[in-house]
Amino acid sequence: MKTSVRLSLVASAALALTFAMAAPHARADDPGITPTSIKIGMIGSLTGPAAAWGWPTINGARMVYDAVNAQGGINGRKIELVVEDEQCAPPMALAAAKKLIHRDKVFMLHGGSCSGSILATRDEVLANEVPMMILVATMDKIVQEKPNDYIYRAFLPGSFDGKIIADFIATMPNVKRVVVVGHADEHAGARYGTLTEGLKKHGVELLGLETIETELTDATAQVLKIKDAKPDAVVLVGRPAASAVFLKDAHRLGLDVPMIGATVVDLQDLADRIGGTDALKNMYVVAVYKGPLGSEAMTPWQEMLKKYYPSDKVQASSFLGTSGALAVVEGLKKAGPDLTRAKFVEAMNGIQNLDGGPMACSLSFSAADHDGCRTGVMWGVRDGKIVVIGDRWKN
Amino acid sequence: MLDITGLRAGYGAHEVLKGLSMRVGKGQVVALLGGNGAGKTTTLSAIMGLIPSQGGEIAFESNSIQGQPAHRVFRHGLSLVPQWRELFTDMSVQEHLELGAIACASRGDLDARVASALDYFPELRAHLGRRAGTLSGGQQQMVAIARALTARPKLLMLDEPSMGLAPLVVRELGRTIKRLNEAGTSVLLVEQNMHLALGVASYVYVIRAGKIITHGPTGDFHDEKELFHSYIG
Amino acid sequence: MEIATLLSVGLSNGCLYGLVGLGLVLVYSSQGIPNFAHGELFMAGAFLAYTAIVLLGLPYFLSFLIAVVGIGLMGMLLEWLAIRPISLHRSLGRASSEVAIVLATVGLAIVLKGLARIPWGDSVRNLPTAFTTQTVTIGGVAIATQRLLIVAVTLVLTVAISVFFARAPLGKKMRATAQNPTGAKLIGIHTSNIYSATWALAAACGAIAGVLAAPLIFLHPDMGTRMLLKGFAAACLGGFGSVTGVLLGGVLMGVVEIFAGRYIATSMMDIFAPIIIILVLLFWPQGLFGARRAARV
Amino acid sequence: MRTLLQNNLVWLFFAGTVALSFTTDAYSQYLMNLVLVYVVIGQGLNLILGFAGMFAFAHGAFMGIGAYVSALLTAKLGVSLLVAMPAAGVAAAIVGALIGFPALRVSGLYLAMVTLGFSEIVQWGIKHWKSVTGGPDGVSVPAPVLFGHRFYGDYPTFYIVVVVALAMTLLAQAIIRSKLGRAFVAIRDSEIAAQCSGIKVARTKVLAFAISAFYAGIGGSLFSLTQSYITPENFGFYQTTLHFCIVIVGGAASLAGPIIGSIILTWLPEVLRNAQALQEIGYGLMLILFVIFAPRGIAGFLIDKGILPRERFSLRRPSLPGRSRPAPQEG
Repeated sequence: MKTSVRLSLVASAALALTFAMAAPHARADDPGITPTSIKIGMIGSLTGPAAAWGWPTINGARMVYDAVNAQGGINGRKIELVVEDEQCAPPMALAAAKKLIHRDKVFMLHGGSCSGSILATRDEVLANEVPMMILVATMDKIVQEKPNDYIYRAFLPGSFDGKIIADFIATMPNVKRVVVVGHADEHAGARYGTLTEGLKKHGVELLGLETIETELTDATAQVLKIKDAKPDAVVLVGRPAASAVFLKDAHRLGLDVPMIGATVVDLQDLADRIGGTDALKNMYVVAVYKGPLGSEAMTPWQEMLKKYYPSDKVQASSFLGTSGALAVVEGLKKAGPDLTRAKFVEAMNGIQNLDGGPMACSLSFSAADHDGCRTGVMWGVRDGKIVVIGDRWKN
Repeated sequence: MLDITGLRAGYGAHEVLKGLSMRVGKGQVVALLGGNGAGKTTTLSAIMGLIPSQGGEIAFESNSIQGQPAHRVFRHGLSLVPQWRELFTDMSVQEHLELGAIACASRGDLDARVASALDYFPELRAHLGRRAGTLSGGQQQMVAIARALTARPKLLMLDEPSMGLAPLVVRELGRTIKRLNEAGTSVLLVEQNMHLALGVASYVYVIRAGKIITHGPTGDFHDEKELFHSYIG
Repeated sequence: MEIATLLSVGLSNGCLYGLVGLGLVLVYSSQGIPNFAHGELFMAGAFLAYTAIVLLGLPYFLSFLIAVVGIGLMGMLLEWLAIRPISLHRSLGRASSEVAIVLATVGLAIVLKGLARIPWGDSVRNLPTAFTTQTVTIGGVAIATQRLLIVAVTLVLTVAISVFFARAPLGKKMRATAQNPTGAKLIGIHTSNIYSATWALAAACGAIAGVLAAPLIFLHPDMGTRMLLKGFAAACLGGFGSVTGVLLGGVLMGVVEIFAGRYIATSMMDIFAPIIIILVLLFWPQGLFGARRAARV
Repeated sequence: MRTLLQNNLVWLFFAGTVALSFTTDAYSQYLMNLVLVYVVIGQGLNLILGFAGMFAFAHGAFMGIGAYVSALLTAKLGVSLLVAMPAAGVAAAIVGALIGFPALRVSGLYLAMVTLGFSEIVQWGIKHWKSVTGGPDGVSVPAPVLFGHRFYGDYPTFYIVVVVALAMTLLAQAIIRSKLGRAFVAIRDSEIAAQCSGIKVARTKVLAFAISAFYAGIGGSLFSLTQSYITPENFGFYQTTLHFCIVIVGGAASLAGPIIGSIILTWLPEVLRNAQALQEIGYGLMLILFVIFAPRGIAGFLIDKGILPRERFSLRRPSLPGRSRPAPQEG
């Protein structure tokens, strides 16, 4: 008898455990909306291998919502955020999205630092007709694959990056042969397609693709191999640390052709890592911001971050999510006081030439095109200083 | 000097010693005889602290050493030369001798300790540089005993030292044990080789199924055959 | 010229692999387990040095020392907290075996990585090099001073550790314990303390590699994962036995890797370590450098 | 009553999941699907680790092979899931058998490292064989169409997953109780003794690897259905660690162990969502605590307490695979 009591206890505990995962589901007409609040779910890599892109980018977006709330919110509604971790792992990201959509019943989502994991949530988001603003994931097909009526992006997607680089190279005198150096990950993969296409279109010969590890300790083999190929320029599609290692070794081994970096890296950050701009003399980088950190254009945003998140380090990745939040705020404002998801989507599709905040681009969305940011700026190093070279290579 | 009363020990749930009592007096050579599986090695392992004992009492020079780990038991002056010798195969004979005294407080007289150990086994002098793994069985046994001797134990416990050795070597071993004893070391000898045991021991215990079934001065055990049958059962 | 450049880099990378591998070999030969948390000790060493140099502003070599000693103590603590309880169970005949310890080291690796993310997960960090001069030119080959330091430290350390094992009482006790724990107990060696000391020494080796490598790469909680595989490969080549064997294994690994990357395909460099591990363990389980496997019964 | 319950716990578990599926929201249902996926993989790892006593550190890779074979067959060639899923299992099993051959040459921890190296190579292969696998971009998995019905969403997927998971669990039970299962245990306890009693050790070992990999392959195929999108990053060392946690925490060498482990390890990270730093550390800590304090896992504890039935195959002594030590010698 005693054991059977114990047994039923255990059985009910097991059931309760599983029930804890379950919850009664009731459908609200306007999920996530009350007269005084709008609930937005944020997903980011707060822990795990991409944690460096987690809190910095989230807080860069969050500060915009904080500022809006400080001014009384949008149409009387304050923005309420629920932040979930995805650990850069697709199953976790999918769980986070499902939790936010079905359990927390958010009005919309804003998130995604890892392309791979946010891609896993795509079907779920579209099937539930939840508007979503991408945080920093650059892979094209997250937004550009059809059908997509709900997912938006407000910063430069990877493919534009590749195209801008190709166009830039086409305008460089005497550059006919280039080598591409980069990782074998989805981050770099997003760029290779348009890059090779663009180079082909401009009649620039692509000599080869050299792989670097994300945890590169040394690039001697790659640099020597590239020197052997005698390219006129090198395209570098690497994460900051690996790029720094590559550039340092290229400098040491006398590979002094022009190098063009993707948006993944930031010149100031590279200079900090390498310790000086010597190795960057011939380096150009596609930049997304209006100016380098500390420049006049960036000051208000840096101030804003310091105000709301004083313990955050101001770094190149800090403001990547800011333009997305600005677009969301604009969409919510335009959607009017009787907010619904459909109205919000309609409002988003109507946004034209909205200032991208820290971003160099202005944001324009349409029903057919949800990638709102298409302009990148070329930065380079002149006399040890980072200067803006121009933006005429935009789309 | 060594007093064991009601010792119970074994491996996990399997109890091998079921209340074993025996003693070794100062300056004595005591033999513990018994068949396979009687609990001879278990007794030595329990004394030495290699396995935990589950009951009873082990005292050495009136101090309880029960429950102490091997390295603590060692410091009381007990050394065990195990059945499988447990040499360091890749280390030289010289290193073995030095290692024997490595845990002793006074290592200033290391050379003297090594030299006096070698006095018992002059044959080893020729092999000081050789790795223990390359020595013959008899030489390995010598290294094992010599290693124990450099610690200058008060009580030396030998677990079947004759195992696998040629008769001539066994006879030599018997003489060495006697010399050791004359130099003041007490010896607890565990053996299946009755001839050797009765030749050197002054007192004999017979163990069967984890208990002492009979004991007495060696003189009481004239008939080896009878003694043999007593523990084979 | 090009060959010389490749060699110089391959050699210094190999020294790092060798150092990491050495830590693995020390623990393996004493307890018969591969320490999956070793990469995280490498990482922790780099971060401790970072804390000392960048956050506390201490001089480089003092910070180096702090990192090595600190991580050594940490290795000891880990052994005491996570490994010893399992070995105690084992000696009681109660639990499992080495696999339990292996899984514990896997657990430790995850925990250490997770802990490192709390303060340092938000961005990548930089450790300054030991010398302000970045490169020197020797015979027309530009070599990073940090790489020279790596080779020098590794050589000194290898000699020091070899001497330590041959001469020092603690080194002899460690060897004795590794070869025969029962025999060691019988001559009064407190084997548990020896395991702690072994972990401390192994962790210190990992920390040294971490501090040396950090200026060349970057500081990140995941930085140890790749290094662990390369250290394993070095240890396999060296036969999991001798100090010089693992160093030679590391150097071979570093040199072959860089030449393969240069002359075959750079994408190969990522996969070299696991291939070496598989080939060596399957076909030359004694390793290439004839090191005797530490005898453990 | 008690024995009736006890003897049908497996059935009860699956019946319970079906009953609960009527009350869940999509989020809970997704987690429940994941639990069932990990039950399949856990049973497979348990067969080789808990029963056959071999240390295979490659189930993330086997799972990846299964997921990719199934996803590519359905997405690119339009093959029915009814064919693609067994194909995924078989593909993983073939590779598993190939990895099993080294197991005849090296054992214990060397085997762990060989299998670990192998799983690195598989991940690298998936990443770099772009023309087939899509490289780091991954593959999106179409919703399967079975018997004219499109199984899209968490609830329809659940019906596929629960049926397969139940079938695989029953198969595991059958294997464990068969001659083969006894051969596994015999090899684990003593290879020499097993050989003496006429067991073909080499063949049994390779078979153990193949069967275990088959489970992981099927699990991978199911996993791809729950995710609808897969990338190489899914199937790395971290994944393998998760499988080990499932078996160790749940309890090795017991049929109930992987089920308990899967529930806990899917549920716990979700509970810890708000304690972000703990999420990652949680796995590691749990692994350490269990191997130290409860090496037989939760199932072992429940069996000792008489709550779970002591199965014919369950162990008297706690045991994990490893180097067998010679029994202490008696004098």
